[in-house]
Amino acid sequence: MKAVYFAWVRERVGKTEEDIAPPASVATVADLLTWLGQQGEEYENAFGNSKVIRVAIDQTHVKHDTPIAGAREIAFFPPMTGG
Amino acid sequence: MKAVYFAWVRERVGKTEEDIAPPASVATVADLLTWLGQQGEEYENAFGNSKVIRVAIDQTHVKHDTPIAGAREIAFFPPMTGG
Amino acid sequence: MLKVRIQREDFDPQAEAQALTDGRTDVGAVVTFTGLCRDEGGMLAALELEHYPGMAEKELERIAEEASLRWPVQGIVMLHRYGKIAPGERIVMVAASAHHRSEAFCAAEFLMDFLKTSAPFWKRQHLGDGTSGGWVEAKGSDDEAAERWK
Amino acid sequence: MLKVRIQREDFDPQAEAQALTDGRTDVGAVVTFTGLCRDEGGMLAALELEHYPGMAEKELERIAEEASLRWPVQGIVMLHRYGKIAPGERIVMVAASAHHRSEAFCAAEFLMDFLKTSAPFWKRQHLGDGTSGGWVEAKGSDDEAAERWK
Repeated sequence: MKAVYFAWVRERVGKTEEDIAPPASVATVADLLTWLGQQGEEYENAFGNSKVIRVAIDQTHVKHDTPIAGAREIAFFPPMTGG
Repeated sequence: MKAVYFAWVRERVGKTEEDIAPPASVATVADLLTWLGQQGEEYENAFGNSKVIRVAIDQTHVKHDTPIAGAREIAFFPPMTGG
Repeated sequence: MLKVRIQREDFDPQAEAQALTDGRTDVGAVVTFTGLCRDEGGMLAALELEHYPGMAEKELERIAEEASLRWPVQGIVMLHRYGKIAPGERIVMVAASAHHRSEAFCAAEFLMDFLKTSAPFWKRQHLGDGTSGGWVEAKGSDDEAAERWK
Repeated sequence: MLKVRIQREDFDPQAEAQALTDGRTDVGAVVTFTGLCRDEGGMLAALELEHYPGMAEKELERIAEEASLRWPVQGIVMLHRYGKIAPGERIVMVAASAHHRSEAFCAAEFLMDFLKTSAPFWKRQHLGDGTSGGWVEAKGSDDEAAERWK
């Protein structure tokens, strides 16, 4: 699946997007945030405080307990500050 | 003192303004409304249901228990419907 | 900046709103309200707006000042037309500018609620068949809208 | 008429508001909100707006549709810019038209409250001394404003 990053999540990871392949044990958004946080220092820096990260699956906001099965694009970003 | 009339009060009285000279016993706005209602059929028609009439003394809204002493211009009109 | 004007002619809402921000870099929010004449399903030919000259201006100024005491607004505009107004034409506009949106929204709603209930204007209807539809009656919902600010 | 657009360029609030009433005689009320970049007492050189292309449009459309289900609005406009925006420049506008003013005011406030909390836009500050002031933090007051519509 494709992971996309915005705002300071993007800056900390150092990429705007990438293909990720989490193991089968990663079932929910929360699992994925934990797994991502273990992929290196920059990821730990971005996802260490995972509670504040907002997530969208295929461009729709989802909660952290949402299953990720079937997701094509998962986006990670801080709380929104538009307007 | 000068009396000025607006909207259907003006239409019923048949004048936009006039000088009035109520007797000394007419002390409040309510007294004045009662007295005006006795000045002929068109006045009775305009002021008969005096509760609905709004009053301004010298261009400031006043309640019906307000004294009229010292008033130069007293305006009578229905509830406002601007905007 | 508090600006109040009563006039027969139409006005330009954007020019009025623009004046609240021109040359400034400290305004964060501008809310405008424009009220227009509806044709009431084709029944209405025109509205005729009567006002109490002198007092109408004073009341709008009083309302604008009250709003500026209640919220930290940076500017207020209140314009109201009188005379005959055809369906689709503008009747009234208010605008409020402030640092933040909630202040601008509150002030603009407050301005309209009190304009409706305390500014001396009266509407009469002219119907499509050439007859007068009579004077518009004041609405209880307008009194309630004004009450909530007390 | 629901219109949603995300663009780098500035927009014309009056042209957008005008489009809600052009050729119509059944609109009674138009409320517009315009959000501008403040200089924060001279400290701020610019804001930079990042967004999630695709999702941002979808979210604005979702919010506009939700508003049109809640109130009998006749039209809605939501425009949001991205990229670098200098103090005094417009960032966002929403507009709502309806028969009556309370519906237009409610819809416009609702649009802004949900735009703030659910549309994927992020602001970063550029300071006058050439440094980055970092990412703007989300405000609890915005969450509370959105909560009141639940």
